[in-house]
Amino acid sequence: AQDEAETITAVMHSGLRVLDPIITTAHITRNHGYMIYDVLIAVNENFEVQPQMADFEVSEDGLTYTFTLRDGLMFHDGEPVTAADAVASLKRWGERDSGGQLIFDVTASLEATDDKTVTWTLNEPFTPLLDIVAKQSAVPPFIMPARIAETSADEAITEYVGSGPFTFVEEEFEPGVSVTYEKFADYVPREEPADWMAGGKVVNVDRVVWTTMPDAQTAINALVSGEIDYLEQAQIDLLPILQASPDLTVEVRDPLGFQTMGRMNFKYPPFDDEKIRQAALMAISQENVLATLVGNPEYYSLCGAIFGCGTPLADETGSDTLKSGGDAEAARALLEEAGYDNTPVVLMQPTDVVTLTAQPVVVAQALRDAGFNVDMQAMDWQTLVTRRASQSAPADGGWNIFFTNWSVPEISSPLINPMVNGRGDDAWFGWPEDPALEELRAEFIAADGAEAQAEVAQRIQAHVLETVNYIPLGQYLTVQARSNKMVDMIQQPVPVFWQVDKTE
Amino acid sequence: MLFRNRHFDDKPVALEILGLSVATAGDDPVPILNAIDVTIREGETVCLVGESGSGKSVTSLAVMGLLPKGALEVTAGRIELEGQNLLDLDASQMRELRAQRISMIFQEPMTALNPVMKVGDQIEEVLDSHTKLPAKEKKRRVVDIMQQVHLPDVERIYGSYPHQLSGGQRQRIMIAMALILEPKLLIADEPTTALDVTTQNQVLKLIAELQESHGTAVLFITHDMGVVAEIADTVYVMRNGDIVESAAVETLLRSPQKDYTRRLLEAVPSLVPRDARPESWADPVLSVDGLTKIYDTRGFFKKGRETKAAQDVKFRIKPGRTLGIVGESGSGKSTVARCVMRLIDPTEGRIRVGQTDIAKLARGELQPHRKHIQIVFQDPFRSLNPRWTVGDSLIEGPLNFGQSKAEAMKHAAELMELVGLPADALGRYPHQFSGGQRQRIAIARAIAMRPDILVADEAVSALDVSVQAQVLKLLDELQEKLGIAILFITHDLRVAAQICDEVVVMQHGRIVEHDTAENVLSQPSHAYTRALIEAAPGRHWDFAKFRELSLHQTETA
Amino acid sequence: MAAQPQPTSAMQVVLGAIQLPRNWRLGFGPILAAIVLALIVIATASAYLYVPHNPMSMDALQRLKGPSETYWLGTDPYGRDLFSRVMVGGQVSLLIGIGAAIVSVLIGLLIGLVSGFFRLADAIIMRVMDALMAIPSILLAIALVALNGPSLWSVIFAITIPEIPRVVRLVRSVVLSAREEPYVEAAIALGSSMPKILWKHLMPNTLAPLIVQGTYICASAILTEAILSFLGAGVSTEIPTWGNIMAEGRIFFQIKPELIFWPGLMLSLCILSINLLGDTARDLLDPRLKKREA
Amino acid sequence: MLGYVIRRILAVIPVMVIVAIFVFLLLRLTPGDPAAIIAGDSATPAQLERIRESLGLSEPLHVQFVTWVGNLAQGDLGTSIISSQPVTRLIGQRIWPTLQIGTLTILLSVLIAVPLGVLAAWRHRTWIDYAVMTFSVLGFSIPVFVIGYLFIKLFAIDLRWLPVQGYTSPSESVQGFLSRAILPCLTLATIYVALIARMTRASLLEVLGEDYVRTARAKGVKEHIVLFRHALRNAAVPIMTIIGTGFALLISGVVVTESVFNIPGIGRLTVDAILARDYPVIQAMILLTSAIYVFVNLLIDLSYTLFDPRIRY
Ligand SMILES: Nc1ncnc2c1ncn2[C@@H]1O[C@H](COP(=O)(O)OP(=O)(O)OP(=O)(O)O)[C@@H](O)[C@H]1O
Ligand SMILES: Nc1ncnc2c1ncn2[C@@H]1O[C@H](COP(=O)(O)OP(=O)(O)OP(=O)(O)O)[C@@H](O)[C@H]1O
Ligand SMILES: [Mg+2]
Ligand SMILES: [Mg+2]
Repeated sequence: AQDEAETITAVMHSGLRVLDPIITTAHITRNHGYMIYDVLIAVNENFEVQPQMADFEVSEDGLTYTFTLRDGLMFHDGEPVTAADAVASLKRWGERDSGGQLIFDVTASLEATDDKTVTWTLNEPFTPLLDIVAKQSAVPPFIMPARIAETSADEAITEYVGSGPFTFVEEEFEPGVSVTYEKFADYVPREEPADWMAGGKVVNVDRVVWTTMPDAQTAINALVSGEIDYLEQAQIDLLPILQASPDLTVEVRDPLGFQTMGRMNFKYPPFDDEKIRQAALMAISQENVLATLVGNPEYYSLCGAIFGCGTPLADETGSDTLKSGGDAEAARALLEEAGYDNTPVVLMQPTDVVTLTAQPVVVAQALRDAGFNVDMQAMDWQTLVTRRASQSAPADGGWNIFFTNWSVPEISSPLINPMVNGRGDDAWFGWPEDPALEELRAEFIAADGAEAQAEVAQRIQAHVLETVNYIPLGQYLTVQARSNKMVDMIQQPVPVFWQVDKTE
Repeated sequence: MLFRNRHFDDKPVALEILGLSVATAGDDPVPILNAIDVTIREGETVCLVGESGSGKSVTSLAVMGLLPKGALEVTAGRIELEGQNLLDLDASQMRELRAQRISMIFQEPMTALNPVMKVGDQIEEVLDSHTKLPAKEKKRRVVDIMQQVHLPDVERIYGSYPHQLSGGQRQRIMIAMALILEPKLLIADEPTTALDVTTQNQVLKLIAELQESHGTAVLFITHDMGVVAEIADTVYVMRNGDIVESAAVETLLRSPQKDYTRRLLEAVPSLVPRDARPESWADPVLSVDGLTKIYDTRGFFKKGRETKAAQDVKFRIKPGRTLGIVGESGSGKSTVARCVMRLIDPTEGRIRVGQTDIAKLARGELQPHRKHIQIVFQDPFRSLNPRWTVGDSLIEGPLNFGQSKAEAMKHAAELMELVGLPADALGRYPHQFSGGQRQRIAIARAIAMRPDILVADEAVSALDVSVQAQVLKLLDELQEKLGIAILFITHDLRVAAQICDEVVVMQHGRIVEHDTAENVLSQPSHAYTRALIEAAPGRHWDFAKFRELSLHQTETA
Repeated sequence: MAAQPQPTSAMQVVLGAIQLPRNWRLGFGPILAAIVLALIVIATASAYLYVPHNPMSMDALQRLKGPSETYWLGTDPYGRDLFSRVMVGGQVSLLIGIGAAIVSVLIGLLIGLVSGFFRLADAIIMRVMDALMAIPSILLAIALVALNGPSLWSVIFAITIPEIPRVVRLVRSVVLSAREEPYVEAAIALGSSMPKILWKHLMPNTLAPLIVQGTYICASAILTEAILSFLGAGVSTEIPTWGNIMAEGRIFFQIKPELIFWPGLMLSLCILSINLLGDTARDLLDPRLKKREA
Repeated sequence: MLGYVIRRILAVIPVMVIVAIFVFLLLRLTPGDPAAIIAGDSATPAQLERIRESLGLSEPLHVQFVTWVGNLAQGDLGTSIISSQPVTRLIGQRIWPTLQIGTLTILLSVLIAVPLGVLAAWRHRTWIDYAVMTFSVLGFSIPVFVIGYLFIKLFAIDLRWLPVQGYTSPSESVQGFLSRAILPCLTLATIYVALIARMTRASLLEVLGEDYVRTARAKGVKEHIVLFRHALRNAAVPIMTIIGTGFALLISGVVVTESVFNIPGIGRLTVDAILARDYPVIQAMILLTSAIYVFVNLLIDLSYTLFDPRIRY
């Protein structure tokens, strides 16, 4: 009977290994979360907060938020969803998510006032609360049964029960290889049409199988030969193969895409010196990085905005050299002026992540051209993530610079952008000690209205690039490819499998 | 009856080889056989003799059509089996013929049988290949032929693997295999060389017996003149791919026509012991007492198994004298030699070299005593390091005992002369010498240490009789000049008779007889010794003198 | 036996040491292999003298271009000149091959001699070697590279470690059988010390099989490097090797097969020649084969 | 015989213990921190430390080792740090594709390689011999992933005879299994065939020079019987040995082939685990593959008695 069931086979960008959507920021786990869990509120295409599991209400003084669960919500184990489940889930999420932490810093109480009602009371107004709770990335507050949500936030959950539109087929789960979801028959979608993460999640297929193909080549071949239906991220250089096939549709999944960036270590020479950081920034050309990483200019754009081009707070102050191809001469001069003593720059290069192999190589060359002594050290990504947490000197297992990518919504505001944080050892890897930045952030939180926020954001942009807190290297789009049999797929950053249908 | 002295002139010819030439294949062929002629009549036994490499085996393989492909080729001549030229046959016709009309027994019964097949099946395979008998009948015939070759306990042996049989039994299986289809011609290429004398004797008798009853013609290849005297009707002598001489056996042995044949026969050692040398009153240089060696093959996990290779062995040797140890294979001769050399550690007993008992000395303490006692091994091809020049090998010992290199080299050059090799040979490598020359080098190396005792473990067994005679002579001369005592180990009574003053006979690790060479050979007191002597083929004939052995010794045998 | 030509004095030591066969009868194949290998070695070793571009310099706008007058074989995904990279890449690949062969042969020889000689050490050493053999070498290599970071030396190290037990076994078996040879016993009787016997009589016996083994290790090291690169644990892309050029190029297999083809061709030719030469050396040096041909 | 088997199995114990210690130490000395992998990009050092603690990674090494061995003795291979799945479950899911494809490869290789090797030895120094040898050297000289790609391009993309990738369990559909397994098996077999063919040829050549082969010919036995009944059986021991040691090659081939053809087997599981520093999985997998290797070679050792009656344990 399974053969006749309508199944979508999708190749995702990475293998699903961690099943706890709260404990990790990994996108694949977030996507998994959207399959089997539901959220209280969600954003639509215009980033407007919409009700999903719950309607919401904000008190006049902005101190009390009330969420009322809609009827018919049920977990996969048959139990109804209660306000207590939502409260436990939010609390666990609040311990892990940086945005959540900010809210809980000002929270007076979070309680289930009855079976259907969650009341969230603050000590002081916190305007972005709804935006943070509704955000689709990195860690959305997924609602799970209270007994599961009571697991410590540092330990992975071991039971995978949600109230989302799909159920997780545990017996068929092979970590890193494949995961199977089945339509949850008792899910009651909202009435409204689906709109990004908001609206009715109407499931039209019986099963969705995610598989991983470690080899991009294999995935492309499999799609061309009709063995799979969907490819979440197609290698852009290989698009011509896909485009040549009349049975396939190739499209950009999410108009914002990703920001790629480099981050320096503020603790050790040479990048403890602002001038030298500026010299580095000056040496780098976004075009070179992006062309190498992506290739086809249709799918990348130069962008100097730390909050991402295409977002409300976008501003490109200070990024001229980055966008105009770098200025090796000026960088050289600046280096000399700073008295650079040829201290080696330990540049970490991951070898096993396709979207991160080009940046280090291109930047290393640019830095060398500007007179830096670059010690590029290749390592696998896991060594890199371990090593970047090390505050030792570069010579003793520390580092000077590394690169990573962010989905643009994840960095689109000073509240959530992890790099924009000047709290020294408590800041993100690189640990800048920057009170001025902290002040600017406080100003942003306090700012009233979009215009005021934009103004502060613009000053943050200028400050970040001036002090070279980090180096935005531009934006690129990911391209999805699907069989033409798949229709009505929602276009958005998170690939979701409601609404989509499969024709024969 | 001394010889078989039968006549076959009236019998039809079974096999006739006419002008057969064989050469190596390839661009520049080297001739191996030069237009040889051989005739074998029904029921006749023709012996092909000659030194190693003379082309005996090549002749037999050519007849069988089994010359190694791509290496050797027939270039001229005919091989006629009952009038049919075998060289005209194609591969499958030739295959048909084998075992049906010609069969062959090979030298090494150890390796000539397939180790992973039951011997019964291997015999039966002949029937499978050439007949379509029902299974029962096949089995019956196999059992029958096995009985004919006097195999004991046929049912058990039928289902045994070769390694479960003794050498003699294996050779009987080979013979059974060869004769089961009653071929016209049996070729036997040194079928008894690997066997000890007693077994050899049985096998020879068996072949003769079967030949009688089946009327088979036999082409018998050997280099052992004793065997020739025992079984041949007609003898062909080969040298360098030529037939030098052929005649009826008695004619050939009594009045050889060609020089080469004479020399070949003269080199055959006589069973008559050498003339006794005067007793020596000097103190013994080597005295062995109560020597016992038990091989203990116990492993960490394996079950233990003990072999008593030597038990309570006792003898002494005086300077300038030669003591022989004889006995059949496995009797413990080499074990004694290796104990005396302290290459292995004796389990019990004393080994006095000069005044010191070296039996229990530790490896390190042994070193100074090494120079008194040296050894020459059987295999001249393996006893010199192929990567070292002869000079380096010769000075290895003296350098260990503190001689300067120049001095040792000078001495080595003298030694080369002593053993009859040119002094310039020092710079050459072992492979550039013949087997006999290598054995001389090995002897020179041992002598270079100026030892008191020289142990020779089968030192001439691997050599052709003529070379053997030279090496024996060399040892004799060296002993004369240097006054060394020699412990001479051999399984060949003829050799022992020629070189030893005293002979020790070993059986199952024990000494069963110990006396002067003359006494042991002429008045053996132990039944085992008598059996050994009796089994020696051609013992009635004194080859070197071309006449019967007229001494009284043979009568007592 | 006919008089043998004497080795000339200069070669004598070498020939004597490894006991090369006295009648070289090389076929067409091995000679061709030797020529090809020599060409590859010379061409890669001197690559910097003639390659038209710096193999590391990138031009993002020229990436994945087809063959042209400036870029003879086209460019790679970083816009680097493929021809220059392939030629220079041979240096590191060959270095890894030769390095791994030499290091593992030397270490294996040392351990093997000790093991073949000292009964007590033998038991322990062989257990450890068995354990090393049992661990799948590719997994061990990936783990070791992950441990040390994918530098050139750690790749050589990672390839070497799993090869050592094989060399040890080889050396040990040669030593064990050679010590039964009469000439070794004769040396004992002549009062030579054990270390001297070990070094002068036994060790030379291991050279010929070690040379053969060395060629195979060399070939398999070059291949292993390619596989490590494929699995994401190879040498950094900055330093070109045939392996990482192919590994980088593999996703472009359908649109730009040259990226795999050229380094693959060089690699395969090189390994093919090394293997052929190894086979020839083995055939020529194997005393058993020699015996049969005599 | 039974005694020998027991002794051999006992002898395996020290080997496996050394493997275990070796692997454990190797991993713990490896830079890389599973906690960082779990936590993802925006974790703070304090969070990392807490995760590390909950995983038991902050205990001293020997304590971790003792715990691990203790659990191992009870058949508990631990739980994957990354996916929180019991390692036994992961192995249970992943081992079948590998075993099936591995077995099929060995069968296929032996069926192809042995006749090839026999042919080459029989027709020694003819073009057949040279062709077989050239092929077998070639098999050693091309990286296995390149062979895989070539097969995909040829059979799956250009000719469209077979699927490009994936794995179907034979219990689901035998045909599906075969159609998906054939390319990976062929890819893996290339190197294995090369190995076995050349060993078959070499040991057969040796055996063909033996006296008993001459005896068989002298008996007038037909050539194919000489080759297969007399020669091949005597040559079997080195061939079996090479099949055993070649197993190591197979494992490294499997790791690559599983990536190229996207087969959810233990090869990929292990590589992923190494790259993710998923200690319990790596340890279990290396122990498991080592144990399989040792076990296969034990079986092969025991199989010698089938071929050679002289070998008695
Ligand atoms: N396969 C071969 N290729 C080349 N030459 C060979 C081959 N077989 C034998 N010969 C040569 O043919 C000659 C005769 O060899 P053959 O084996 O017939 O000697 P033989 O008289 O049987 O000696 P032995 O008493 O040692 O057995 C020798 O010089 C030998 O080197
Ligand atoms: N290393 C050993 N381990 C166990 N048993 C051995 C060993 N060497 C010899 N033997 C056994 O000791 C006995 C005597 O062997 P030895 O070699 O002394 O006999 P031999 O008289 O020299 O025989 P041959 O004439 O065949 O050389 C034989 O049964 C043999 O199997
Ligand atoms: Mg012969
Ligand atoms: Mg002996």
